[in-house]
Amino acid sequence: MHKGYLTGPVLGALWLVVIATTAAITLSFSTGAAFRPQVLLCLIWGAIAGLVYVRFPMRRAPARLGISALLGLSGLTGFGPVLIGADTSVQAVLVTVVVMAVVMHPSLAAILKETPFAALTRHEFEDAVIRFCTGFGYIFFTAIVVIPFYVMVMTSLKSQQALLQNPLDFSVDLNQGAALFRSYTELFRDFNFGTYLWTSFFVSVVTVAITLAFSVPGAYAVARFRFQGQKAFSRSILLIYMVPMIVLALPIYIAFSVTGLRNSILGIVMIYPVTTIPVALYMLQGYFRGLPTEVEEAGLMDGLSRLAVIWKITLPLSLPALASVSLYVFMIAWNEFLLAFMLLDDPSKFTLTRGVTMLNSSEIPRQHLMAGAVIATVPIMALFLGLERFMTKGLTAGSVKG
Amino acid sequence: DTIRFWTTEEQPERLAKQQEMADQFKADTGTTVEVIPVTETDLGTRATAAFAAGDLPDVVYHPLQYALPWAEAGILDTEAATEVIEELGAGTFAPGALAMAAFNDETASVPVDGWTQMVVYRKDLFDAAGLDAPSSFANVVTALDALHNPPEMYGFVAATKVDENFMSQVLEHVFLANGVSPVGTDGFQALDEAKTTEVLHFYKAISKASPPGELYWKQSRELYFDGKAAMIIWSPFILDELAGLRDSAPPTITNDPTSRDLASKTGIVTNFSGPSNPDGAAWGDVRYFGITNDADTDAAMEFVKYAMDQGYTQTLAIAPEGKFPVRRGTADNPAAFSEAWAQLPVGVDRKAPLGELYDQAMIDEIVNGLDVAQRWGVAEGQLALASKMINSQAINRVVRQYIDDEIDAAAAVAAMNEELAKVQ
Amino acid sequence: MSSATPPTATGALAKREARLAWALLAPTVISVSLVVILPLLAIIWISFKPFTLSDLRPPAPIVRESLRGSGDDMRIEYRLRNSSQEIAIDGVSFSDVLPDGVTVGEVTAPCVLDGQQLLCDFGTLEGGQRERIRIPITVDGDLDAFEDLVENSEPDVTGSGPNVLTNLDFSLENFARVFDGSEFWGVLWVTLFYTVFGTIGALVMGLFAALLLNKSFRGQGIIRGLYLFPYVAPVIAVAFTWVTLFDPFSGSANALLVQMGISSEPINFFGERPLALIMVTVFEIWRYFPLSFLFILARMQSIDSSMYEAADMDGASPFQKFWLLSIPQLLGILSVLFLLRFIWTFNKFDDIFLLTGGNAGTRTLTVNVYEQAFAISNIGAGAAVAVVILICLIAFSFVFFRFISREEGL
Amino acid sequence: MGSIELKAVEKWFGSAQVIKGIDLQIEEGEFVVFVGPSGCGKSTLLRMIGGLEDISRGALSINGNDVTDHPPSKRGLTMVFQSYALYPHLTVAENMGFSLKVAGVSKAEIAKRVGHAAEVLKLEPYLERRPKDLSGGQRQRVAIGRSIVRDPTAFLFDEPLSNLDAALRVEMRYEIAKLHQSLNRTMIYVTHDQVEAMTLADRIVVLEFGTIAQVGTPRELYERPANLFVAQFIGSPKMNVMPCSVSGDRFQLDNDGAGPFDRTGAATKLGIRPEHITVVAPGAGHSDGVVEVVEYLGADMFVIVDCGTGEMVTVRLGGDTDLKPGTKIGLHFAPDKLQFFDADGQAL
Amino acid sequence: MGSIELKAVEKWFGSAQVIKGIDLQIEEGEFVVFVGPSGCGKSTLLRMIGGLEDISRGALSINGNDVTDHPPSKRGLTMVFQSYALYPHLTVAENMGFSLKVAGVSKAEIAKRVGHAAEVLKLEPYLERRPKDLSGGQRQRVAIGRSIVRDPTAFLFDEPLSNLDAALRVEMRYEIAKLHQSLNRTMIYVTHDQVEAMTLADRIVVLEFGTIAQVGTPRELYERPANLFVAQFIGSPKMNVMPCSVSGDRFQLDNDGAGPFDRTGAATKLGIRPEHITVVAPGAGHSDGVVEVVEYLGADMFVIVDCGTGEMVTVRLGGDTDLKPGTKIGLHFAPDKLQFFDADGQAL
Ligand SMILES: Nc1ncnc2c1ncn2[C@@H]1O[C@H](COP(=O)(O)OP(=O)(O)OP(=O)(O)O)[C@@H](O)[C@H]1O
Ligand SMILES: Nc1ncnc2c1ncn2[C@@H]1O[C@H](COP(=O)(O)OP(=O)(O)OP(=O)(O)O)[C@@H](O)[C@H]1O
Ligand SMILES: [Mg+2]
Ligand SMILES: [Mg+2]
Repeated sequence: MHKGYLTGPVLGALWLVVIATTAAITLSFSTGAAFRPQVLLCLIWGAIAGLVYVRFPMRRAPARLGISALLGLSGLTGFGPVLIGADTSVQAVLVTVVVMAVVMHPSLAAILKETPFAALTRHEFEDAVIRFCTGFGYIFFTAIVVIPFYVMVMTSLKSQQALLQNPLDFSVDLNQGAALFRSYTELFRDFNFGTYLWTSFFVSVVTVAITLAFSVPGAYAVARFRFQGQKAFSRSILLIYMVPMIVLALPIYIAFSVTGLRNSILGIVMIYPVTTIPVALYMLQGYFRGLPTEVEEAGLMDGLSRLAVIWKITLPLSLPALASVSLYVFMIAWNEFLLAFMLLDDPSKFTLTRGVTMLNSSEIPRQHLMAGAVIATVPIMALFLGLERFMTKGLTAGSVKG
Repeated sequence: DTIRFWTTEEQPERLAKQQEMADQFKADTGTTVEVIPVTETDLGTRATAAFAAGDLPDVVYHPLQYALPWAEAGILDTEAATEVIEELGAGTFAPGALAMAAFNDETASVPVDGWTQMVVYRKDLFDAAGLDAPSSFANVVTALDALHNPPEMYGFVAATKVDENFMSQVLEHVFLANGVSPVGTDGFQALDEAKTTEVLHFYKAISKASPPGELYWKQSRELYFDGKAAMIIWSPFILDELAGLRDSAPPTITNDPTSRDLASKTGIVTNFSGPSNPDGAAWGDVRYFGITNDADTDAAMEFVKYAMDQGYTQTLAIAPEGKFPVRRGTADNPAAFSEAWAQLPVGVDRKAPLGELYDQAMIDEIVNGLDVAQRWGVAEGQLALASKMINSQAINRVVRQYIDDEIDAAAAVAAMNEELAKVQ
Repeated sequence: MSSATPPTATGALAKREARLAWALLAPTVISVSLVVILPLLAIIWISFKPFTLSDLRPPAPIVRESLRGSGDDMRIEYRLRNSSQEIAIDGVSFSDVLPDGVTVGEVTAPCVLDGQQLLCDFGTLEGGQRERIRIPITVDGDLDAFEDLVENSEPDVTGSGPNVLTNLDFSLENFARVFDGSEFWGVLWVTLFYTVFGTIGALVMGLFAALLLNKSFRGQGIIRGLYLFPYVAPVIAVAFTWVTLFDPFSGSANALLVQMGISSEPINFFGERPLALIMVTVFEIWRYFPLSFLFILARMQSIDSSMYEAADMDGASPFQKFWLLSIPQLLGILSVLFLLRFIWTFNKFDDIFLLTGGNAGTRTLTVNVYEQAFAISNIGAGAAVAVVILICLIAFSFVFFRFISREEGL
Repeated sequence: MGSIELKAVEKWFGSAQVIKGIDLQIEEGEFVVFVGPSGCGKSTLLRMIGGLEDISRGALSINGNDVTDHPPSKRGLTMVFQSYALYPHLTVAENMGFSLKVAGVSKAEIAKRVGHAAEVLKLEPYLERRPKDLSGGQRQRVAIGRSIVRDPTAFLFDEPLSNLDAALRVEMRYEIAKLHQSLNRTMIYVTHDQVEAMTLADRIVVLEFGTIAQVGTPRELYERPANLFVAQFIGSPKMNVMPCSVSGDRFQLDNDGAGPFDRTGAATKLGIRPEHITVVAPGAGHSDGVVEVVEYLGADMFVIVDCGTGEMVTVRLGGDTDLKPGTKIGLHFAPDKLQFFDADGQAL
Repeated sequence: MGSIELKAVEKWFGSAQVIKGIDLQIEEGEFVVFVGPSGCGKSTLLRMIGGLEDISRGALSINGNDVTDHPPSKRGLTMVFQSYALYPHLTVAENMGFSLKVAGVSKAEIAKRVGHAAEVLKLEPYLERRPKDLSGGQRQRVAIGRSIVRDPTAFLFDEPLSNLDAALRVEMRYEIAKLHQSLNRTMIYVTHDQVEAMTLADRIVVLEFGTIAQVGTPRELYERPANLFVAQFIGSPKMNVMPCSVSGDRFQLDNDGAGPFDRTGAATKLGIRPEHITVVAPGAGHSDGVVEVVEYLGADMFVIVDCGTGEMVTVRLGGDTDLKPGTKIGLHFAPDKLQFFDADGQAL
């Protein structure tokens, strides 16, 4: 295996399969037309290309460019790496040809750079394999992450009927203007999504506020004070964190039913913080432990009481952590589904997630369901992208919570 | 005053119509009606939970299967319902519908509307292949052999999703067609092994001619609309979308979602027979207004009376294709509502009267189904027990095991008998 | 000089700190124990009781009062009913004050009239028993106003039935039911499959993704953000998207598979055994790989880079560096993650519930809690399953804490 | 104003005793330095004085008042931390004025006192900056400024200079010395750097595992260490110590070297500082040895000699020499600089 | 075996030039030390030699072969890092044998060579321990052992001792010196510690912002610094530098001090080391000044004198003195030790 003339073709062949599959899927999803990677031909073409790329190093570019171009053009014949369906538009065919050629050249050149034709050292061989895996990894992960979200958004913009006809065709007709967002207007008009959005927002914000009010003092005490039971306490935080929600939901359901708190926003607002307080406590105490004690001790020496130290020194210093925790808690509350599902019956009180469940349960067209999913996702995504730094920190600090 | 009204008709268009009626009711009486949609699959749980919390609505629009169990559980105020019926005139109601909800000399809930399940099939293909209409097990099996050609065309789309009511309905339909019932006059009655085996064979045959996986009404309709199924079992609610009148469930067999093409190629069968029951049977469902025990009884009764009288046409207009009147008229005009109903346009995004879409013969077939409609336990006076048996989904599970080839027919019958015997 | 034993008294500072600590912790302790500890105890309690959803409302007598008849035949009617069809209620009676301006006719047993005060005593009311009390009256004055008066005054009712929730009858019936037959072991097997493969899969994928991103390049932040999407998005949105995507009849995934010639007919991903179980596991992996990825990446970036430089000088190849250096270094975080994720996946409910509802061989223990308690309305059985989960959990936590105290941190 | 007294002070962390009964009287205006090896309890002792750690046993009084149970804020002391411990969210001026603001002093007064301190420490140009925009030396100056502003009974310093680089450390050392001269307040200073201790202290307290090994002026410690620990701890390169025995008025080294002995007691160790040894011809001094390494350091030359007594002997020679490794030489010890220690390590 | 040559080597990080064209020839077996202020490029240069950083321009040859483009593993060099860079999950023996293992050497051979290195470094008792169970000095020894095992062409050290405490540093310094004597391999050693540089080096390379300020033996650098930078960088306390002017054969200080001048060129700065100044009566020396601070350090005494030339002048006095701050004194400069620098800082 450690020979350039073997490594090159093998990697080339596999790589072409990857590219061809990616291209076929991408084009299928964007045009709805039929594209199909031809694995066997891919292997052959790729092997040839790989051989050319190791045989003719950097300085002999024409041979490399030639094979890549040929490879692209072969798409027109039916013997190319991607088989293009008969009724595909000319543009799509051209795009395929160009993309195959243009993507193939630099990527294969990158993978097989510094890979000599003859014997390879262990390093050269492994480097080539790693570059191949890296390329594959990026494509793979991006695909699995992007495709569902792409499908979600595009489905919400199409009509049920169009999708049933060709589930692959996600192209949308931009000329229809506002009609494109028909599902969304219907959700807001007929399905009360405006209210749900507001309820979710309200519930999440209140949850964040209550959570912080409880967990900041608690976390500080656990992190800073030496007192009996402190260790047991830190542990039980983690332990509580591990109790499955469904187990708690059952007695809570009963208790709320009996006390009449079920089916009320008040009940939700009471119960959400309790699920988030352990998380927040855990995150914050980690952060507080990390804060230098000296600064607080300086405060003590400067004449402050402990509480004043917390208020005037620790809290201002913890703003970034508080932001992270708040965002994380907000996310948990916003995404919460189980309790909302079990406790809320009345559509006028639904949170967004509960509202989306409702869309699933009847003969409501699928684009509505997907539009609901988009409405639930977009705010949290926007928040996430805008405050990525805090959010990522929140995630890493907090939690392994599922 | 405000009363709360739970309805399983939760599609926005239908909700709107109910709200409209509620608004008129308010205009007439000053009582506000809050119309609350409840998903049908959740209805049982939600009602029990609400009962436990003392939080029941005033009126519930519910299917037959809940009438007697709820009356027994103390959820329904049967007296109030009976009183409403008496005030409206028991004679104006279809007697069958009242009988189905009879509970200790009273009626558990007020019957509203009904429909019968039917076999929907591709008449064009049947004609082309020279097949008889699928009105019996034998005809269906013959047609399967001729038409089953996956993946272009599936012979049938049988219900296989165990936890869907739809499967219970279809199964009961098939059992009834062969004259098999798990209840007798004295309660549980073991399923007849020979007849049940015929049913099981048949059901396995149609499920083998179905696509794999967990199927229920949704897949049946999608496949049929896509021209990929020769036969399905469905309720009459399909009739409007079949004619391209509803955009959220369009026929996709052609590129035109408004086409009535498929409607014209479709035939239906309501009375379905098995080898041991040549007379056949139709599976019917009736929906009721239940007045609950936590209700503001007077207002609730008032509302039900209104919806069954002045508002009755509107109630039916929610989806006329699946809501045949069980109250045929008033004391003065015994056919008032049947006649009004016949004029109601069906459809959502486009509207047309049924008569415009299908030939009269077919419409007659549909409507007359209600006369032969049956349910387990109705004749025997054991509807409550039968409902519980159905709600336990034991039959669904065992049948599924059988069609998945996990057990043989004899074992399946034994297993069903064992499970059903446990239901009290 | 100094004594050899530590002093027993706590210092002033320590005392002040401890006092403040408890004051700060009190609200959290109280609220968490109210909503976590108490319910857990409750669920253990319930698991030993034959308790169904409808038992939430103990049987009680219900009285309805109305004015009936007209003219001479006027009467006030009381209709009394046991809300339960089975359970008897003891000590049932009701009393009502009849409005002024009414002349009462004959009152029959079990009722007696004392002035305007009507008292009816029924003793025990059997399950399903109904009573109708008719009080003939004559009224002077406005009938409508009087009707309102009658029907708006509520009679006082006494009598109560046994409350299943609070009495001291216990039974093992729920557990017998839970462990009955092959179903439980099936559920346990599904749970373990889902948990083990979901956890391992997420770890492996996370490791791979972390390796990809463990270098700095432009756009690294964006890609990292992108890869976190599955975790950040609401479960409800992504679960429904998956269901849509893999729908056997109109899902794009199936269309793609058919078009590419991988499968000749659509596959019902979430509806067939054992594919459904595999799919929910894949979903779990997909949704939670970002988390392992984040943690592994953080750990990777904290590995001293000079160690790799030393390995470069020592002549180790890239794979050797990965196997001999990176993996051993990551073993700690991987095992902690494994344990935590294992517990969390074990606890997972939402995902499966939304994807398959626990059908097609995907019913895990948590889904079973819901099924038992709500679909079958047998809360007692649900609680019994929950107790089984809790026992597993205690076992896991035990392992976890033994491990984490060794592995310190995280 | 400014006297501090510790009486039999002990500190226990759980069952571990870290401070083992310390008595110490610090006079008003004195500059006292705590030195000792890492982990000997210097910081703990300082923090106990400051009130940041409980005093497990014993008593602490400031100006004659028992403050053992007082919280830090009531002791009137200030502390300068190794890590500066500035408030990162406040500007320099706010940092320095923080304690006054907390105490409710008027704004004008705060501004005046901060201005004064800034002047003393040459911090005026930086008053509006945040700590993160300052260099290490400037930060430490702000920390000192924060203390000055409060006009405390005494200043506590915990290794204030050890995060600075060498050049800055020298500079800040001069400044602290000058500050002590001008303010004339009691200062207690913890360091592990001998040079700081020697140059700054009025008195040095050498700690060894939670007990006081010796208290005295720098000169006392260098010239008359009370025990072997202090002898070896103070001075760099450290004192050469050789096992010896005594017979009458002569001492005898393990390697046949010998010399006169004028103390009383049973000396088992002889100590001599590197600068008190001169190189002579073999046999002409108190001991012979072989040159192992010659280290040229510009101004000085250190010759490491193997005398066969186990440890190497370091000799400091001013300026040039032409000794080569391997040469056999004699070593002459300045007789009046010899130190003798008994078996317990106590100086004779 | 072991000669290394750098030809016009440059390093650019983006558009920042960190190494500005360095030519250097290192002979076989030589011990070369790179010193310089922080950030001057010492580590970068070392890493370029080791192959951990690309060489932006210029060429590097080892034993006459151009290795500019070779990966680290092919250069036959080893490196000892400041942070030890041990593999934390491997035992000491595995750490030392790692390079052999990845090269596929047989187990027996690995054991033999590791055993040998462990013997040299006295690591035998620790072979089965993990790095975290070792002290800092032991860890550094393992790191060195890892290098020895490979029997490299040359050893590269990047501040190997700066994470150790003072006493240990001295000890490890001796060991490295002895190692060099016994192995006789080329060693390149980066440090910012003068003492290490002076005592270990055959030749010192002083770097200043990516260029070589001077290369030479320690004595050359101390006694004949090529420029002001080296003069002030080498020696502690650092050389006193005063502005001066020259008229004929006499130099003139800003404060009226003066003396004979025997070089050619326009000197603008006069340099004199603290140990080359003696205290005389006011007016009797080259310059007068007032004592600012007297620092007692045991063996030495540093007197900081304000001569009115801007910077303080440090005088080193051996042993005792009774000078008090504020005394006016005269300073006499040893005439043959005077250094003069021109306006560019070049020595005359
Ligand atoms: N909170 C604590 N709990 C238990 N032991 C402690 C605590 N703080 C300090 N110690 C122990 O007390 C001893 C003295 O610590 P201290 O910090 O006073 O030493 P130090 O002399 O300041 O050392 P260094 O020069 O390293 O700062 C050490 O052995 C330390 O491990
Ligand atoms: N990867 C890098 N990218 C950009 N600049 C760098 C990089 N590495 C080093 N530098 C810069 O190169 C210069 C020299 O760095 P180098 O680490 O070689 O200094 P040094 O002399 O070793 O300093 P020190 O004594 O602090 O270790 C510094 O200004 C540093 O900021
Ligand atoms: Mg300390
Ligand atoms: Mg460096």
